[in-house]
Amino acid sequence: MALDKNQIAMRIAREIKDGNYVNLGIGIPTLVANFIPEGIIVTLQSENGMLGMGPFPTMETVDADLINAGKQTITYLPGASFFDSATSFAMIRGGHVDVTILGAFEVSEKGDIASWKVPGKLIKGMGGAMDLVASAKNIIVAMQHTNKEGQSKLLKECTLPLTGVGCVKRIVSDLAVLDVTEKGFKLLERAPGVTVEQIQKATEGTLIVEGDIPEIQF
Amino acid sequence: MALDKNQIAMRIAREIKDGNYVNLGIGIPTLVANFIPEGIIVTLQSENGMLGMGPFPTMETVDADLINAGKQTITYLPGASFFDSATSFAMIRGGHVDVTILGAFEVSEKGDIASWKVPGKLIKGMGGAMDLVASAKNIIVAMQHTNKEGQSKLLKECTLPLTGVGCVKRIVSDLAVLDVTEKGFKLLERAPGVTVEQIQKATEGTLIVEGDIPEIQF
Amino acid sequence: MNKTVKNAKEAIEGFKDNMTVMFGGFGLCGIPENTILELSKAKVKGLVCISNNCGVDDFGLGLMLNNHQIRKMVSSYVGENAEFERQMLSGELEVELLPQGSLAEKIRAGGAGIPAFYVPAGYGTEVGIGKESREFNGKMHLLEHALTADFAVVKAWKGDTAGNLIYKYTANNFNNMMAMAGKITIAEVEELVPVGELDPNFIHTPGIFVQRIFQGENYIKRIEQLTLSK
Amino acid sequence: MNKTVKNAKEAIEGFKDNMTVMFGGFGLCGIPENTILELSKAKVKGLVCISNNCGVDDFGLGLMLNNHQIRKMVSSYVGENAEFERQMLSGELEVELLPQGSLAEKIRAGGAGIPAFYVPAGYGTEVGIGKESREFNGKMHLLEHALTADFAVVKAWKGDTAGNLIYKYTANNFNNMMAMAGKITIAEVEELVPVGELDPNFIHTPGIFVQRIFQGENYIKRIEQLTLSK
Repeated sequence: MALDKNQIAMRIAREIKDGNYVNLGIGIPTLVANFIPEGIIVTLQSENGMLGMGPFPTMETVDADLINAGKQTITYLPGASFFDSATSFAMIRGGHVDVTILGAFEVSEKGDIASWKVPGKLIKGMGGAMDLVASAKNIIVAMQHTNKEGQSKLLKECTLPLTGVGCVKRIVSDLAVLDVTEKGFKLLERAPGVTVEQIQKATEGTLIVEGDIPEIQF
Repeated sequence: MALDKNQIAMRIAREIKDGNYVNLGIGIPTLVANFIPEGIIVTLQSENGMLGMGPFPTMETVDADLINAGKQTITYLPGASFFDSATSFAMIRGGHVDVTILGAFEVSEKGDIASWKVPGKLIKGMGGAMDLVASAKNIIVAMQHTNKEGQSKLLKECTLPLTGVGCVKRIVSDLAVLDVTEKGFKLLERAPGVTVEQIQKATEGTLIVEGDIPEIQF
Repeated sequence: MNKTVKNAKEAIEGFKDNMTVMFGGFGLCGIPENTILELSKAKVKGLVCISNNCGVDDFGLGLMLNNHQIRKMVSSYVGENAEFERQMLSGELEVELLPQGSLAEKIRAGGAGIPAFYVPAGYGTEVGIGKESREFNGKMHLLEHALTADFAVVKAWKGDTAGNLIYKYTANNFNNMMAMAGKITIAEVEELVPVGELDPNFIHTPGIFVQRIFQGENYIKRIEQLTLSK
Repeated sequence: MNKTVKNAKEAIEGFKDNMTVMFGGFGLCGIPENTILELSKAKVKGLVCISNNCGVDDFGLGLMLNNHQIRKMVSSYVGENAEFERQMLSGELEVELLPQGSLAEKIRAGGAGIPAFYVPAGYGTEVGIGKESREFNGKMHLLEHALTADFAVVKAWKGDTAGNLIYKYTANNFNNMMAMAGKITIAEVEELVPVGELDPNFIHTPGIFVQRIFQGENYIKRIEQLTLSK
């Protein structure tokens, strides 16, 4: 059984360590906040200028001056701070954000990522994604292993315009957990019930399988 | 009669316009603050991180956390702001400070200035002087026209290590007011009772004298 | 020194066709609503606008877009409005997309007198085409040049008559740097107070960066994505 | 997340010989008194210190200088102490002088992941020797590289247990940027409060930049130039 979005988020949440500063992209990455294990204190950074992002507000506490990078209304937690965009990206570019989690259209076996532009479709822009992938110490991609036509999105070379080169460290897809290594995608864990063969078939890039590959435990 | 320090400061004060942001160096430049004409509002910037510098404090209001770039205790005026050194020099480098007034050992007819280092003497460092002269829109030098041995300090070429090149716009010395032009030092005003000949004799660099040179009026 | 102007109409004096103008804000958060509205009624056109986003169809910079006043947008994320898409596809509107952090830093650099600097963002992507690249510490970087503007238009929460500004929450975003980078910076504020009322330790934008200030009115503060807890 | 350590002794754990260390402060204003005193009692030596100044004979970094713990100073203005002069002239102490604004920006760049940038300061002077130069907008500039440090030691007025800092008056100076540029940043504060007590709109140094924080004691805050109104 392939993982659903919440399960992908749940699995990614385990990558986060106590005390980490984390930037969560739009989509599945946003869900990761719901699965941070108890006892682990994580500070969420939003690149539009805040540290210490809290949950969504209630109708009573909503404030138009308090939004996240996805332009959603949010709240802040005790110990939060607000700052301008230059300072926000100083944190990101300077390597102060420990983990960046974002989505992708494609990832190559060299760690290249394509996530912002599909030729022929409306181009909205890269936002902060290029800054994030160029600088974060630990970049984890949350993505579907294949597209709707069943074609692999884990490739030898990306076919879409790149967001960044050689930057992705780990991928959590609906089928597997993989590391980007010098030799290619190294399979670490399988989604429950998904076979190595199925993952192999869904992976166009070089897949490295060494020893027994455990199932993801939930 | 050559001008004394207060008279040099008094003459320089006239260069400041209403609304100007001004950085005053140590020595004679500091005295300029005492002679700002009535009705002229000037905001003093101190490069260690403040705008809106006020007079020296009393024993009751002195605060070790509130000093100027000369490390003197000072006060702040209503409308003041405090910031870090990077922001302070962003103001200076970005051309937001309208007038910089500083002392000099030597100035060349091309506007080069030497003000921080005398070989053989103890080197203390340039502090913020190199940043100031490289970026201020209007740089006025307050200086003695000659050294103790009577040798000119307004030269064809500076002999001492430079603080900046081609940056000085105007000089107010004990003998004269001069502009640095493409052709050399252009004499604008004489100290009361000082002759053009005396100024010529005290100026090693090219001196341009056109028409009648008025005396400085006090 | 008093930098107060009466209103947005007085604030925009001197705007000319084809000028480069920066507008603060992220999405619709912290945008200078009054000045944008006033500019959308003015005749000025052919503007190059530097702003992280370009408003929505009937609010923010979308208003100026509808009036065909914008020739080029320099942004990191656009297209939340149908008219933007139409003008971009028809070639009426030129669009330069930049990584958000590089955009922010280019603006700060413009205000800080730094003509160019190196960043890793965009290396190896379309953004790097035509830009100088260079290796530092084993990693490739792009040379990015500073941005400045004829006018910068920013919005703050509170301000004083000397131009000191403070922002609320995430409504700071691009406003603080843009204030530094305008030849003339216009600040509109929700509350304008006399000098001495703001704590000098907690000024976000020192007054030296601001040339004109006024108290705005009728702030709508439209929310793009109202998202509530369940 | 709680970054509190008990005191300066705990804060300096991990200091090793020959490390590069930044110290905040301008003159004696805003210097991390507790940590400097503790380091001066520790055995660590051969340090490269980045600090705008180097204290006075018996206070601030002068204490570490007296104990021959500093191998090199990177500063904009030094020599307020006789021992500094002696060590410099005898060749025991290496000194690198930089324009104050370039020093500040190099430290910010280090914290902000900008490996190098251009500034006009120092072009055509000794400071430019051995540095790349380049013309922008008709004016010559020098390429300046970022500075980082193994440890940055800063002093703030108030701080919370998450590492958020606020400074008082001109005691901010180099502290804010240095906090960004340390691999490990130690902040000593006059008053340490629980998270939630500092207004999130008015944090000077966001906690992400600080790894260890403690409440200092017995602040002397020596004044270098007591100057009073007549």
